[in-house]
Amino acid sequence: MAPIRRIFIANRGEIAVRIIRTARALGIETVLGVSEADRDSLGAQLATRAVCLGPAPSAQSYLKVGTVIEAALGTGCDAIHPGYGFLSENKALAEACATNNLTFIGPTPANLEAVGDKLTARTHAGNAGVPLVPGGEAETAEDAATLADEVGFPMLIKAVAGGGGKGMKRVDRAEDLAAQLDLATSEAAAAFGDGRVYLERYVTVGRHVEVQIISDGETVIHAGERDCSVQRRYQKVVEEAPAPHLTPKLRQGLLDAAVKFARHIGYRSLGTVEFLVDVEREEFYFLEMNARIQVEHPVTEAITGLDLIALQISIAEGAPLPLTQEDISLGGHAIECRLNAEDPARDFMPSPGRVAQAWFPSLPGLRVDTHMTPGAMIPPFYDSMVAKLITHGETRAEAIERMQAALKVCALDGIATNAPLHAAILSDDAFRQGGVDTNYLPGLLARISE
Amino acid sequence: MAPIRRIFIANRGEIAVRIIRTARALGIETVLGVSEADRDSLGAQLATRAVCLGPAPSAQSYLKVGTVIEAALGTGCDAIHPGYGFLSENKALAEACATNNLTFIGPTPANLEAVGDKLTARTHAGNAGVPLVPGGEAETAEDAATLADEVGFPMLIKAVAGGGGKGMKRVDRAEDLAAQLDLATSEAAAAFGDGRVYLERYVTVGRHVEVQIISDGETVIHAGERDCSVQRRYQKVVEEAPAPHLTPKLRQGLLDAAVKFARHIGYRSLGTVEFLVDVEREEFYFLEMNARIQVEHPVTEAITGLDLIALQISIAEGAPLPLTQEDISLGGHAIECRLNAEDPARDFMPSPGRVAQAWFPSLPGLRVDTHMTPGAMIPPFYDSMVAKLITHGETRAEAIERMQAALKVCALDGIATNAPLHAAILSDDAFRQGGVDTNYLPGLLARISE
Amino acid sequence: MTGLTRSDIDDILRMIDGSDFDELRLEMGDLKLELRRRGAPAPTPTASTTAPEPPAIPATPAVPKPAAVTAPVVASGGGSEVPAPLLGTFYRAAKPGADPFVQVGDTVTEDSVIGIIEVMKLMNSVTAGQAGTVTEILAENGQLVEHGQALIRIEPS
Amino acid sequence: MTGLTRSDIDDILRMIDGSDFDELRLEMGDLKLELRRRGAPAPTPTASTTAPEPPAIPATPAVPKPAAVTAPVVASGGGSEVPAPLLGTFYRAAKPGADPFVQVGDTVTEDSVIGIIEVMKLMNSVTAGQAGTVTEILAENGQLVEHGQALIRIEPS
Repeated sequence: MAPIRRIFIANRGEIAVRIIRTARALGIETVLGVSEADRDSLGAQLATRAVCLGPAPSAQSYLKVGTVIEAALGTGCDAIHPGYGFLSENKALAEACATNNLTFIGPTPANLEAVGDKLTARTHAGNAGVPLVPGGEAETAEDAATLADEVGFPMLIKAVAGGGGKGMKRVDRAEDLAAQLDLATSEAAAAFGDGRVYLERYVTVGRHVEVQIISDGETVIHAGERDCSVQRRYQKVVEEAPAPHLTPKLRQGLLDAAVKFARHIGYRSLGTVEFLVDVEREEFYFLEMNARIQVEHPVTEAITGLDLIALQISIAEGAPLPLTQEDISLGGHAIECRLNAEDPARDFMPSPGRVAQAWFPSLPGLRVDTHMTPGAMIPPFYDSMVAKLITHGETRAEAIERMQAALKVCALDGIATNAPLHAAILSDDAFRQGGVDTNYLPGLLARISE
Repeated sequence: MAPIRRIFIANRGEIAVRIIRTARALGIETVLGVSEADRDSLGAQLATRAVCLGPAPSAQSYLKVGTVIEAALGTGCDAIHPGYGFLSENKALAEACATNNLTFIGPTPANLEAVGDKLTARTHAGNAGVPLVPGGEAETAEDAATLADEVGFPMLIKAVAGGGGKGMKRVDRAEDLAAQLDLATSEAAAAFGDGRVYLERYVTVGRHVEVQIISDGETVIHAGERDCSVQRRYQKVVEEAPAPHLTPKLRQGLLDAAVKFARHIGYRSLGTVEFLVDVEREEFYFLEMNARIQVEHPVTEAITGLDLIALQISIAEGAPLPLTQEDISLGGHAIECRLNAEDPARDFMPSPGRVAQAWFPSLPGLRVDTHMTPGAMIPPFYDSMVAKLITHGETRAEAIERMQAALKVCALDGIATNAPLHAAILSDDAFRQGGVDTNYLPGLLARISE
Repeated sequence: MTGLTRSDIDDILRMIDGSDFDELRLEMGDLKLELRRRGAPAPTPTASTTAPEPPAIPATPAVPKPAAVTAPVVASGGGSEVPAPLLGTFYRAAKPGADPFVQVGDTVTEDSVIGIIEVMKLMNSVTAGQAGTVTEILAENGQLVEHGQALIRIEPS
Repeated sequence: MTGLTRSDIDDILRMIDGSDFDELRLEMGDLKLELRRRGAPAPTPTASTTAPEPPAIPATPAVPKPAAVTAPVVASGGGSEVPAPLLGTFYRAAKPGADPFVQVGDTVTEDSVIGIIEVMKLMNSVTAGQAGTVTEILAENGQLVEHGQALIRIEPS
């Protein structure tokens, strides 16, 4: 494939800015498709050109495959970068790129099919010999009840087409199963246009650990793991790399399983294999694979020194991987805090509005990925994440200390943010000790609110 | 002395913002004294409070000792940080601080006296056994002629009270001496209110290398050297640390001489001893000592990991140095490019005005110190430096590569800047080889303009 | 009058957008500009001097409608602009070689088709939305138009 | 034409943004500019229901004079403000216990001393700069005043 010269970015917010950053470094032009609400966003200012896709609601702009393709073709782009969320794992977009001679900066349509449907992904994982949480599909309440008999409560209902916690329901008792199944089904249908759900055993004490995969379709390597156990309502809040306190055996098991899975499905591009880790039993289970750049990719970049977006572009261009597993060396420890425009004092209500001040000075070991500028408008239509603070240190303690300094020094005023929550997490003993599980943050929030 | 709780910042621009950064990290409040032209500056927005000192011209605002003291007292500050330039080496300010019970974050009045007058500083250097360029004071053309007979041409005329290249004149022939002396005298009088000048042998092939001194008045240590040879009209353009290609003996000689000089005058605070280095002969000469934080301090911070402003504040509080010479370890290489609002295409004419875009994303190893924001106004009254890009790498080559990426990716639009000059320097073979002398940049400019 | 250009107005809009104001009224010679933020209460017609009385002053050509405040392209030199209802390729005629739907000077009604926007082989006809006379064709045939981009200008009848 | 340029409007917006003003109306020859801050009450004061003032051509009570435009604090409730000519400590009287130079209701001439600003033991007297009646004392006795800060308000005679 020819080198990419102009990328259409089918996304918004900080990830659009992140992609522009690497494109500028590579000398590649960018066209950003924006909704009406994002006309004045930083990404629109920084891109070589911005075109308006449609009105503010995503369904009328960011999610319209045909409009995105048309806009990319009409502006002379030769590739589309879908970012994360929106159309990033949409097979129709990847296919439309292929038929329109556009390079899709992501995996193949077949890859997307293999992991987009979570039940299919489970089957692949099973075939690849990767451990799975006991469970399966349930079309009816009867199916679900039968499954529950095999697997036992508590159970977790998940959307087959899902992600981001939407359509996820925990069920503790048999008598709640039917109602929760209905709820999950309709949530899934609303969120993904696909109401299918499946059930898994709910592992009560688990950590969320994921492995960064880089593959050109021939060579599959990993760039270490990330721990994303600090979650609120299935949304990641703090991520870090490497995962603290894993035994070498457990870590190697995770890395090997991820590579094995990616190889099994012939994966090509960046991707992330997510696992639920039962640290006490030294066991882990395949959750899903995300076939895109991940929000938390900067912590991996910090400890590896890689530019993952540059690699993703290079793979899409058809270039063989410029590095082997041996070239990946991990150094130090990195932490990411997602700054959201939401008010912890009001049950994390989103707080869109105009930013008065946005100042993120260069502090030692700090990286900030953001689309915030003084006077920027945070529209109420999209995700509330407005900045990612990433600190890197020689040790985990240093990374934490640097993040605490960043939270003290940086300014994001005019809107409420979850910065106080991050400060509370970073000064909490359990977090500082490292290795908390996914129950940690709800517990901390309960303790704080007491 | 008691801990400082509220600092009055008697400066502007990027250094005001830099001081605020560390003050925020330390939990110290700041009051920024601004001129009318700087009311809306980033520093004014970020400081705990800003007060207007007077009209835009520095002489009516930033340079008024009485007004600064009054403003500091009236806003309840317990200390004054003078930054660099303006009143930073003004003995009257340091003394007025003492009589008004304000902590001057800088050296003692006696220190300022010892180095403020360059002839006095020369005498101290001589007494301390630090090598000097042959030369001396010249009140009349006759004095100068006698001196010239001893020292030989070319000679350099310098202002006794000077700095920043003002009042500096090179004289190549005896017949030009009297006229240049007059010129230098009147320039010095205009710039410093003190027309006294002195003459030195002009060392034609020399490098400008300076040593960072940190002293609590008891313990005097250094934090390595910086090379600032890339100059245009005696103004530093690119700085780096460490200085490339010095023999261990020459480097140690410089470091020892700087510490010896600082000890000799009982220096207390941060300071920088500047030397002219004759690399071929492995010789060096004392130039002067700057008794303040230096513009280029970030390259030293990059390779040492220190926060020099925090140390400066801690010393001013009367705390003993928290580290010894053995605690200072140098790692990697750092380069600083001074981005000026000036137009290289128009003989570096200043280009004040409104900034359309200011975007300095977090790139690996990049630090940016700036007061620029989208929409910021660059007033025509002050220094044209608007941002400092600092890159750090494991090697000098990596630092250069990272700076080249930064120049490609960052955006500072709406005004002309010298960014193209920096790009030219960074890709020039002689600079990349390292160790250029002060003639280098004029030569490069001549080659470019051909 | 030579005063404000369209890009000036764009700039003013952006400025107002970034400020805390809900409303701007500007009269310069024969130009009157009124801006009101969407959702801002309509101004109580109090001040005798500047209250715009639609019946009294029939032709306020340079005054954008409230909706135009958030539209990407606002009126500039008289007349109203017909914005693209969606992003796609704009065609002035039903097929290559055919006569354009409208020409400068044509009279249109609200329902007159003024062009076609193609998105992924789907053809969407665009209507004038108001009656009047076509004074200018702004978008190029066969080129990409953004959502909201001005296609033609109409002098309302 | 002599009206405002775009950058004038830009400057005005910025200025007003940083002020305590909720509303601005400006008339210059054939130019009229009105600004109202978000959330500010609708413009009732000048010509509305209860205003006993003659609703003739507004005598521009709320319009700051050009000089006040560059001052950090501009007129907010009518009258002109006397700005501090320099930063220092403001004193209303010649010495502690003495009568203040001016009180509300006093009539002043251009040269009337209205206070003293002390900078490093140097006393600088401040004059009214215009004739009129003192309507308000704005700066506190013995407190720091910034360069340009409003000291008193005068209703010009």
